[in-house]
Amino acid sequence: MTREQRAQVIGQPLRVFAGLLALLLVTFGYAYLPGGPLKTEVALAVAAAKALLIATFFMQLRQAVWLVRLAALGGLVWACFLYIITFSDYLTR
Amino acid sequence: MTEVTLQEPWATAERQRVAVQFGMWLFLATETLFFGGLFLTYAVARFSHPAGFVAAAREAEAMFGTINTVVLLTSSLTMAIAERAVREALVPLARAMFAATLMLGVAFLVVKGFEYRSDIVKHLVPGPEFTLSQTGASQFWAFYWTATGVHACHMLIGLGVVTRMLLIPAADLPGRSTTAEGSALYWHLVDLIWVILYALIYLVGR
Amino acid sequence: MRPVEASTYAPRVDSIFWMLTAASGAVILLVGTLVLFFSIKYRRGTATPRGPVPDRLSREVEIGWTAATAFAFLFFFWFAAVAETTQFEIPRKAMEIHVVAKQWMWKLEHPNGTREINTLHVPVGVPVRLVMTSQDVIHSFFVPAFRTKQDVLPGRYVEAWFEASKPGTYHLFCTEYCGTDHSRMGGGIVVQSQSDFARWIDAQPQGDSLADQGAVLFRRMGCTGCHGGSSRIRAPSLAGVFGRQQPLEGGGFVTADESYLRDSILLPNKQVVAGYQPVMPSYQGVASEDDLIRLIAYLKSQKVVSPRPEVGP
Amino acid sequence: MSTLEDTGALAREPGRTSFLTEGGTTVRSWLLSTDHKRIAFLYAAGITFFFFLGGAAATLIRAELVTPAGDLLTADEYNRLFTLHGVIMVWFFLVPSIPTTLGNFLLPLMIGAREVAFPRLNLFSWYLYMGGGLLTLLSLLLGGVDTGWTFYTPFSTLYSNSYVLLAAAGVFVVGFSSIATGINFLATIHLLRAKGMTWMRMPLFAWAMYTVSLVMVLATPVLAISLLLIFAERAFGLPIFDPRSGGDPLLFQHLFWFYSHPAVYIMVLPAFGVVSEIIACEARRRVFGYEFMVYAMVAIAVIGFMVWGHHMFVSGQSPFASLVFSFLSFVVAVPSAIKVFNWTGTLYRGQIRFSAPMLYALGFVGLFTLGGLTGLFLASIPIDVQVTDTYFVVAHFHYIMVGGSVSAFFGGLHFWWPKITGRMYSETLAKFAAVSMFFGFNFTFFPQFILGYMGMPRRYHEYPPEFQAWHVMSSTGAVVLAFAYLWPLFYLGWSLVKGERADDNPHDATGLEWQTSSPPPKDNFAEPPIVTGTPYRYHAEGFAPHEVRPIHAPQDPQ
Repeated sequence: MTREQRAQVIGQPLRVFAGLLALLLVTFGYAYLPGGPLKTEVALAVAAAKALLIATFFMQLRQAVWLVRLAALGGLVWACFLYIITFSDYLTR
Repeated sequence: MTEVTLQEPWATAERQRVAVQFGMWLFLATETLFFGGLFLTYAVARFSHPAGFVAAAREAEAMFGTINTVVLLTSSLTMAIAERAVREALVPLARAMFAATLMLGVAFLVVKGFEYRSDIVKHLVPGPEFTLSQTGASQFWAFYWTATGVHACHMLIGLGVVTRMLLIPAADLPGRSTTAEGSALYWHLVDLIWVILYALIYLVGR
Repeated sequence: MRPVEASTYAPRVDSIFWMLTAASGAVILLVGTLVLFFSIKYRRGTATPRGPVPDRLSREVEIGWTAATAFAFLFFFWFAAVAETTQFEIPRKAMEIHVVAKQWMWKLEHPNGTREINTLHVPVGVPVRLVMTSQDVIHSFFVPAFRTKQDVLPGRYVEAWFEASKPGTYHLFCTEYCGTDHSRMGGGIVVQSQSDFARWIDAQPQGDSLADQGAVLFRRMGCTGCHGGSSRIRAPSLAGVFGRQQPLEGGGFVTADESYLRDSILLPNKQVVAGYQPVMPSYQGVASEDDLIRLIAYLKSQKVVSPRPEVGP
Repeated sequence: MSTLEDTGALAREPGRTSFLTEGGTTVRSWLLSTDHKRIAFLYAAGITFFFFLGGAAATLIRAELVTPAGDLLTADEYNRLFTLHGVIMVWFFLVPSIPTTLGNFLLPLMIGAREVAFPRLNLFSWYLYMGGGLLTLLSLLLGGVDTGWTFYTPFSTLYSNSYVLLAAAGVFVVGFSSIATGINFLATIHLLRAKGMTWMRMPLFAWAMYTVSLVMVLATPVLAISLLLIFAERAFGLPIFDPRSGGDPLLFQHLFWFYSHPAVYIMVLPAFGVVSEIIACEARRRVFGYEFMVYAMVAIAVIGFMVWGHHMFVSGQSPFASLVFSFLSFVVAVPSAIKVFNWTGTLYRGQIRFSAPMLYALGFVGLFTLGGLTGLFLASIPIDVQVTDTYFVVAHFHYIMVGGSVSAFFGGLHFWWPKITGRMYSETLAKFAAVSMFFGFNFTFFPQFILGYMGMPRRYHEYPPEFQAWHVMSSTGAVVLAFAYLWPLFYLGWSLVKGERADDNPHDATGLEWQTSSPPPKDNFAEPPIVTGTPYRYHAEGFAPHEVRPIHAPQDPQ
């Protein structure tokens, strides 16, 4: 195993993993902070950040071709159609 | 770069890799919409009965949830290393990492089993002897059992996928890097879904 | 062939229907004659000259009919949907009929306590407000002659209204599939002149009104224990509560309409009034739909005795 | 720059072997073949079986409705019958019909590819289809399901005592077959197009397969989750939609219709592709406004996901949401209207030949226009309040699905029959079938528009006597329609055995699929074709296709 192989195969994933653990600590800590405002929004934001980290590095979207990124984005965009228009019913009932 | 075994219609390894990534990500888009529909029931139930919903969420055991999140994040690490090792033809490291991912997956299910047992003992299953009476409580726990149950099924499929990677003979492993990439994408999705579930179930109303 | 127009709303719906029919007929005629004309003129073997269609012409024609169609459909949307919202605006002073749908029959109750099964007697020219709920699955209250249809959902009040304009008996159908006898769950709406209706309603057995039956239930179910005059437990006063803006615990306001009163009885701690604890027990399974109608009728009547002003928290 | 004639010659091999013989002729070789052409045949067998099963249910329904009283069947039998008709026809015939048979067979040929992107996934999708079919058949044999194909809660979860879970499991499984086909086609079109075939040189049938795959992949998962939530509530008692514990039955309707409206575009988009190909070839004209046809299909696929609430105008949805859905439903009607005008425009200055496929295609244009326009009625809220859940809606969606998709499927089947089977069918018998289908269809379903506006509710086993006249007319029409569907079985079956050999390009069409032999060899093309221009190089002057002016040099794809 050469030096740059070690960096590429183990080094990079380890750095991402450290980032993920840090985010986990942040979100866990903030949830148990008594009286913190916007509890749910922060929890969701940090979860989205962790999801983004996993998707771009572990799932290699960073160096994927545009076609693959579009497929990844497609699911989210269509899910937004479902949420936004369904809540146009619930919010105005 | 070792010579990747080519499936039927593909002329070059590069095209095949893009095809497998594209096909896999389309499948992950369907999973996003699948769990998106499931989380819609969470959003609507929480919107309709905020007080009872959040109170019921406090009953969930955050310890089990956090342990499981750490377990799954580690399994994502080992899966990522395994997939990169296959592409670099480091077969012993790859197989060790696949085995580690398998162990972590089983560990996740074991921890989940303990959590389910304690939930059942505390009568948190919506039904005749459901303890919480606030409106929205049974909605939260209906979501809890459905979502974690469906996620556990996806975890079982993931264990099957990793076992399949382990069953490939060591000599052929370097040629199957696109299969390894597909399996890794699926595993990372299962972890990604859990990251969101963790925030929705365990961090609410603390 | 056309269904009879028996409500004030029916002619307006029919005018939109005939306008859309005319427009569709025109489009079908246009497409039909064009296809027929081209088929005859340009069928294989005829000598008519045929050059290539210049690109510039086809692009202008294309953009032309795209814009025309888009504009026409937007006009239809305005004319058919936006301009016609009377169905959603329920008149203030309307005769209130409580409808309870259950698997395979309709129970209809007049304010003065008269109960009817599968038929409803209404006077001509009086707007009628239907407050409907279901005891089991989703049904749908459909009177073709009035052009009104409204799904009836379990666990919630839905409202619809009509004003009959022609005496007669009209079909009532259930139009949301609800099981074995879905097609037998119909009935009739009997529209009478004002005098006939008055004579009919008086001839009905004189039970006491919904509000009076509600007062009896209010005591029997123990509501007076907290909401009554001599209660020590802190509970919001219910005198004249109907229609009032209630401040909610954790901010926000809600108008105390039938739906809020119903939710407060069945799911009490869903929207708790500001300054009070969620201690009220749920009456889910205790109060049936009929009881709820009577309790709410009682709360809406002005006969609720207000408790003496409470001592501080 | 090779003109069309050369590539045709290259593809034809001596000795006329084809995919029917090359991959082995044992049943095992067919059942385990990953050749997209053989999988198309396997699907065709499944599709035909389920079409006639659903059709039998339809004839029984029409027979029952001849008399106002429910005397042929009991109420329960009738309820299970119309549910069977709905579930089988929607998920086991209409959704898969064109994409899995004509699409599987022709898509690789049309874009010059040797095979679909994931051949094994293609075979696996057929087994998923048959597995789902068996589960649904099992639920039928054990006693049937009586919730309607819409599975509305709380009836399907709390009050129905029929085999809801088995039927839901069957549909859940067949949903994955639909997703697998969609993923396969998207990868094939993106990555396996021939040299020189840029996106704007793809035939419209290939564009139809692209847009239908987009909708299949992005809509079906939401159907899967709504069925799974029914499973969770009915089997495990988890009160997701149960109104007694604060759940909302409308939430199920939102999830169900988020799939089921795009599903009707899954059924009609392939028909657009087939009709564009037939009309262009039989009228010997380039398709009028090719780009607008492509943009229209993409617009339908995308906006189709935002209009589902027009199924819920009377369901208790908020008035504001009803207005939003009504507006979006009028917007999504515009691309369909554009397509109808473009088909009519393609006939202008053509050399129109009225072969059987052309009769089916022109029938489609007529019936789809009427179906689409009645869609406008249903998009406007006051009219929808009167006609939803009545026979007006039944007539509307049958005009588009049966009058539209099924006649386009038959048209495509006839148009590409020589290419698929290498045999010619009898043209006069086929024309007779097409004409009798058109009249039988109108005779069956037009009276239902009138019934609908008069207030005849759907799914009724008994009805007031004043509706009987129209029902009798509709039922007699159904007899003619049944005949028109059974008739092709005979002469197409006959052509398989006794039909004369078809040459490679009987219609003188210009698609890539016509440049290889019929039936095509196992690897489609002896040597991958190079595309040099737009797919529709027809011109009215002569019969044979020839270039009007030199097309620019071939570029590298993408």
